[in-house]
Amino acid sequence: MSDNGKFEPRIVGFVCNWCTYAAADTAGISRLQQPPNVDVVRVMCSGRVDPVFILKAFAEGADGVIVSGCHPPGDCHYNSGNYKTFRRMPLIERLLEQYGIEKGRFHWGWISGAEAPKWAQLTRDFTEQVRNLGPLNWKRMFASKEE
Amino acid sequence: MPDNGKLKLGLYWAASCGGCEIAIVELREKILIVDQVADILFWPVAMDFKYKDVEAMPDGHIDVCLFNGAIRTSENEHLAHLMRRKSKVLVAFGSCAYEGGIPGLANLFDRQSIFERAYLESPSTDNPQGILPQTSYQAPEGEIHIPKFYNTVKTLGQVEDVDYYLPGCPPQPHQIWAVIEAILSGNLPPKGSVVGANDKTVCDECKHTREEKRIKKFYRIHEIIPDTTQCLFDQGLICAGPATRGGCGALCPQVNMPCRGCYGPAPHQIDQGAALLSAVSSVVAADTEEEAARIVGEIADPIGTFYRFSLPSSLLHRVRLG
Amino acid sequence: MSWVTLTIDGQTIQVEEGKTVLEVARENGIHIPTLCYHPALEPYGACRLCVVEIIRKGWSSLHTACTHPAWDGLEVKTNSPLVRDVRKTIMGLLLSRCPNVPIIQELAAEYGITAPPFPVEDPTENCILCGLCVRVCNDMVQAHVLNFSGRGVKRQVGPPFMEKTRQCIGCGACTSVCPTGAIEIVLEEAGVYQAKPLGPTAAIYVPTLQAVPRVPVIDTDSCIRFRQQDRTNGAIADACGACQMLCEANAIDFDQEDEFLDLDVGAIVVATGFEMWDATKLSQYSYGKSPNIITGLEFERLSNAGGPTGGEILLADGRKPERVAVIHCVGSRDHNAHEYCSRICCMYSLKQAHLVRDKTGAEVYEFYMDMRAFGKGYEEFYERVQEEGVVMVRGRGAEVEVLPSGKLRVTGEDANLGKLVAADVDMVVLSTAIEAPHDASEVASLFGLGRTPDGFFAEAHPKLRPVETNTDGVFLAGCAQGPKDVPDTVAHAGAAASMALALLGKGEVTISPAIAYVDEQFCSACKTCISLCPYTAIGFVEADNVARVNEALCKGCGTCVATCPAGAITARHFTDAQILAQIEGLFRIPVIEIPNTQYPIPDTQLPPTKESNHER
Amino acid sequence: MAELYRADVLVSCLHGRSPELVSALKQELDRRGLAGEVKVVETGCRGFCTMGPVLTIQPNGIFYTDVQLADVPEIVEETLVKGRAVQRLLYKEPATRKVIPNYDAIPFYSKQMRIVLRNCGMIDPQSIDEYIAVGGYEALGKVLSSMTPEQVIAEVQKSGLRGRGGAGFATGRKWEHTRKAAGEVKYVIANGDEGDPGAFMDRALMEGDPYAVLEGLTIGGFAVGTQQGYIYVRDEYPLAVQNLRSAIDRAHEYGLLGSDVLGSGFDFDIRIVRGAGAFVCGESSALMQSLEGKVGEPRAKHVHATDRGLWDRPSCLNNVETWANIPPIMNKGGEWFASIGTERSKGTKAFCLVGKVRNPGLIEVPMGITLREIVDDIGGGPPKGREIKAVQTGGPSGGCIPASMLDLPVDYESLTEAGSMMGSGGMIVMDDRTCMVDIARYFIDFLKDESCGKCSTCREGIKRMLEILTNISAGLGKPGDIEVLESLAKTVQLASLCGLGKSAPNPVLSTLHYFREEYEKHIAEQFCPAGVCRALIAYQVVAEKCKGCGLCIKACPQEGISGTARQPHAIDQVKCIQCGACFEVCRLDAIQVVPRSAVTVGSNGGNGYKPVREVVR
Repeated sequence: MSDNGKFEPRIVGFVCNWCTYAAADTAGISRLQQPPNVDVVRVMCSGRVDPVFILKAFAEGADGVIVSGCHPPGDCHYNSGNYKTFRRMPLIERLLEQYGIEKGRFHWGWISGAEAPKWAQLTRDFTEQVRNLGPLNWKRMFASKEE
Repeated sequence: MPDNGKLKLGLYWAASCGGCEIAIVELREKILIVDQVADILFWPVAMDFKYKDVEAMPDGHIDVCLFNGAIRTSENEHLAHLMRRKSKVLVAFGSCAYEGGIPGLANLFDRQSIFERAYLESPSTDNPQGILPQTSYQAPEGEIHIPKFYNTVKTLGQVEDVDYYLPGCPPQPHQIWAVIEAILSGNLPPKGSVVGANDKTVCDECKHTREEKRIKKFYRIHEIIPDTTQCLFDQGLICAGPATRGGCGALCPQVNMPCRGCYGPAPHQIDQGAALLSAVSSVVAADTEEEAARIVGEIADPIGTFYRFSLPSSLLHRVRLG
Repeated sequence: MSWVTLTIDGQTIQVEEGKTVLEVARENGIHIPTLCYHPALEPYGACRLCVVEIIRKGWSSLHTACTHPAWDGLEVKTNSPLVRDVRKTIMGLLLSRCPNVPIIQELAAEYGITAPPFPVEDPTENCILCGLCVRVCNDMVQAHVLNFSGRGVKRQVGPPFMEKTRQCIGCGACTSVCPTGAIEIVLEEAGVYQAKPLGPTAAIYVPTLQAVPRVPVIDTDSCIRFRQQDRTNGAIADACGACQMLCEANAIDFDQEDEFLDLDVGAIVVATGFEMWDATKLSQYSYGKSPNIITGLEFERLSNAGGPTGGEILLADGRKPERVAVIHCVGSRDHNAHEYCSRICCMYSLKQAHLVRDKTGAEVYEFYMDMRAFGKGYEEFYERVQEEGVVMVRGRGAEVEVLPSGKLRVTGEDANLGKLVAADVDMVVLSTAIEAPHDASEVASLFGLGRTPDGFFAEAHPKLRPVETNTDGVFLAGCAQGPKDVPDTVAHAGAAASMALALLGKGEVTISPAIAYVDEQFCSACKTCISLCPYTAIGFVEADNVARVNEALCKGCGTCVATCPAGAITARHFTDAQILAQIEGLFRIPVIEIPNTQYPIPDTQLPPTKESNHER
Repeated sequence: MAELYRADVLVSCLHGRSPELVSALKQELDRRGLAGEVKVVETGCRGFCTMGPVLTIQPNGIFYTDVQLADVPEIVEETLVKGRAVQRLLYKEPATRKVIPNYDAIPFYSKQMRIVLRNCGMIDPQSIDEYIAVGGYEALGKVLSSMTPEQVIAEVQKSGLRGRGGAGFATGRKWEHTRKAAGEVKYVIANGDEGDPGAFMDRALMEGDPYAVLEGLTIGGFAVGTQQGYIYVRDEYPLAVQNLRSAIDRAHEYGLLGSDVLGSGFDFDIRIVRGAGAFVCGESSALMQSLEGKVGEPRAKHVHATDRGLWDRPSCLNNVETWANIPPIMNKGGEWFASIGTERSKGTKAFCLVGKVRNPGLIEVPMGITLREIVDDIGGGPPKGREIKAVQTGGPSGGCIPASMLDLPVDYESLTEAGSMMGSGGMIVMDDRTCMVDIARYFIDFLKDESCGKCSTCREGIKRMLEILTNISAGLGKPGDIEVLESLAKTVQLASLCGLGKSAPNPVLSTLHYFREEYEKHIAEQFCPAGVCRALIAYQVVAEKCKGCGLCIKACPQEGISGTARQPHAIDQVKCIQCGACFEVCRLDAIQVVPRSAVTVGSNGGNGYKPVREVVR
């Protein structure tokens, strides 16, 4: 929460080294306008993104999570790492929903190394979207709601 | 009680089904050996003890306390603190004390909705005045206090310092005996260890033949009659075995019932449900996003499926409140 | 195969069974005139010109050599007085029908007829109804556009109801087989090379005069056989095939396919180059609306000594141009096309201006935005071209308009003068952009390459590692990485080659330490990981009842790590603990909120906050 | 047949009046309460064309000709009630006016021998029961129950039957080739694409006795070993198509077509394919192309259709008349058939006798009969006062046989030797008022349109021959034309692709052969002796013979004849259009045909006519 009372969401982005991280890097090099709300955790492949990471991020207090890798079918640096991503993510999406975490707080998708503007756009749009959803603050929820 | 050199044993039953108590009886004739080597100072389910008797004991009087059940109410929590104080060794006994267990699935709801369901909505309830439990009540005889019902089920470890964890729903008798033997011999592992279980998962003990996994469709147990020699997971049944600590002897898979995960997370797991979810979804035989979403979309109730015993001890503990 | 013996004009010939008399005669150098015969088509026997006298079992009769099988014991006379007589009458009939067709005139003259012996009805009639076009269209092309209609004297050739049909694929096969030139192809779709001398090439051609090996190739986009296969989804698979039938060396093989060679290599240089941007995408340049609006590359072909005009710069109608405009930055530096500068256009445009001046003396107008003559000697060349009298117009050429006269009007703003200018010219050369090949994304995924927003492949670092990529052992050379002119490309390629050689020269490679390993104490042999590894680097070791990672194969993607339900696999340098710590770190750094910045920064002055999270 | 009748009235002929006649008869019988006793049957053609419609009343065999609607009550009253013949309706011998009450005594029929046309005009063509009642399907039964295919073929060979479509190829041999040809699938095909102008034998057969064709084709299918037959009929014969269709349906119902014919295990079916009526589709290869759904044009036939025909499978194609000959042959044996006719031409042949005879019609005669017998005895000779000049046989591509050769026996070889051909059976009798140049021109004109146009000699050659012939008959002939015509005709004959082209010059060549002087007269003397080519003739009154009766004055459509009663009349050559009306009406032969050049001064002082060349151009 910043001084002016405006809610600033905390977002964790799990991005693959070859596509989305490269895009994020390029976006930075290119000085594309991005909100600072997204903290990037680099993994080698979106297939490395263990559901635990996502849960952990929310548990730690993230208001939103992004998982992004290379475009299937063929963009993946590791041929088919992103296949595992698209097999896991729909299920996690449902799990999170069941946990009461709105769909809008979790984004997964594909951004190739050539799509720096798309990354910048995503961070802007997603931050705005999470901002509109308000704080999640899982830990505080525990503290405040339990006697 | 006289100090006769016997092991002073305490047993307590918090939020649980009582199966853990039965598991102790399941020791059968060995229970006599227990009697020979131990004095049971506190076992409300079997003998008449009052809390004040325990309170009257000096701190650390009890050598070992086997505490089963999750922390559902203020009474549970109170006893957890009490037993900790009076016991040298506090053991979270069984899945509920260890990881929340089946009562932990109540974390899918909150107190309000549980009360409404239990006291108002359930078809067998006749409660025209809509009376819900109160923590205190002014009766003609005086004020009556009943324990507070918490919003969230917790594990024993989440409210008190625990020395050992003995998983299982219920813990297998041979594992209980092994722990008792270890206690008697004084050959105890480092504090905080999981005892009475293996380092490997259920698969290690499972006799079914496993292949590389490529799953086209998930089934629920009533939907197919599985091959009795092949891995149930390979056949599309969601078996928690790969993500569950072994030690039970793979009892359920042996009778073609997929493992339900009662022994809790494997040693290096961070979150049992997430680990199982990741394994299950990764081996879906889908090469397009649409197909993958369709196949995993058929899995009902993800939390209930993947966190059947471990919701309170999971990373997120419970569903979101308010 | 059995053999037959027959006599043709006294010559005893032994041939394989199954040929026609005409084929046998031609193979043996005996001339029999034909009009309706084509070796690639079924004989038809319509023109009757190939009649020969055939004596069989003592009976003599006239037959068409093209249809008559070469049977054993035939005696054939191809030039007997009777045959000549009949042919003379036939030629008389045909000449009276088509008096102005050279081949008919010649053949008639051969038989002593110089003028039509019968009244001529229509001196413009060129069709002798030989049916070659009908057969080629139906049997070979299988387009079934042309056929006969009408009977007897009313017989005519044409599409159904003599109307234009979309079934016509415009292959031109009918024109090419027509012996009398009675069919004319009119191209209706706008195209650049509609008229002579820049006519279309055949579907089989030698790519360039300098091609190595210098053999013809089949353009499968134009080849009737392939086009029909495509058009009908393979239902018509045996259209045409004329080249195969006629090739004496039997060198045509339609079944030849792209071959995939598996090579074990230690390094790969990706030099997939560029494609020319399609100038029709910006309609204001009217590309395609006049044959005299051409791209720079087309100009190169035109001015090539091995090109269609032998290097002469000509307009579509064969005239020399008098005024030529060159428009720079077509598709480059344009928000509606590519935003980047294609880098090569300024210099090739200047060169082309120079060539036009040199070869034709035509006036040249260069519409440019900035003149990027940055290389060694480039500026000097720019000066020279200016001195040659090329008119430089500073300002983007805005529009090319095809005037009713066929002239082209180029308009644009002259930024130096600050007003609109227009030039009516004969030819416009569009200096089109170069762009990444259309299949760059497939190539990128094949080699695990990234791409920069311009679509070209991404180098590992824009300044310090311009030829390496993020994939070890894969290097970039030339325009695959971005627009380059020839010297830059040569330098870049040399660098790529050196990098590749340096890698190979070491004889060994170091692999990334960021790979996975299995903690066998915790592996319970569930085999969940086995099917997931894209490199089959995880194998199951039956003897030890555990999964094990082959470190030489593992690339460290971590898929198995994320999947292992027992948590028994660890990704070195990307362990769960490390990543979780990163996540924790994000949220446990105390945050000082500074006005006007929204970014949390750590404050070491503050004591660490105590978090009450449960940890196992 | 389920019901029995006392008498049958057979209404034959497809005269336009026939349907009305039938309903009038039925009405009248109804009115008289005779409907249950007398049956009215519509039959096929009886062949006696000039006398139609004809009625035959059975069992008496009374034969009425040229029956009018008004005659119906009388016929019913007199013949069917009282049993007497109506004298005025009976046939009278033209020369003697003698009444001949029964049809088999009429010379038109007595000289004939009806094998193929045995049932035409005798039975209801739509009724399979009637066909069976007259012995139909006995042959098929015999074949399927007691003969092998080889025996059938041997029987046909023994009969000496040759193709009735014109070429005269031995039918048995064709069948044998087809049977022996390699291939599982074969076809038998009936050619019903009768295209010769003035010929209607096949039509009469298909309309009048469709079952005979079906039975023959079925036997042929059995013999050559196929299960599929086709009948190719031109669409201009709707009644034939209709009758064949219903016949096929009935045959199916009776188990005479379809699977397991007559319980023999032999499967056979017949499909009707309608042709668009191109003359060239009568040519076998063109017919098969057309059957396949392609443009009907011939192809080179170095490989016979019996090896590679329809859809490149062995195919046995015969004319419908040939097929209809098969059942009698099977019934009575090949030897019986071979006993009819000449050494090399066996059996009978149907002809369409037309032209300048008194009794034109459909006839069937034994092979070897002379032309004279046909023309004089059956045809009743030329009309009064005329002489036979020639007989044209073989349709448009046949040839003309001069009167001097009327004793020629009618068989394949003799006709071919005489420069004509058997063809499918057209026979046109010409008298002295027929110009042979004009006849040649007429047929060539027909062929110009009917040539398929595929091969250059036929298409261009016929066109040029026609040009020359037209010129000659228009008086534009020049010396050398005949030679050009001859050389063209030779080339077309020798070098054309198919039978149509090869025989197309026959009309020219045969007339040139027998009547060359007529051509020469046309060119050299600018005169058409037959008075047909109007551009070359003029009519003149022979003053000595003219009695001034005035008939010609009334007849002249141009009002171009003048004269007073009992004085010789005169023709105004300026008005005369050479229509010949005056010539026809004059009873005194006082009007004669003369060359144009012979008429001299007209009323306007000139020579009375425009120069011929000017008129034509």
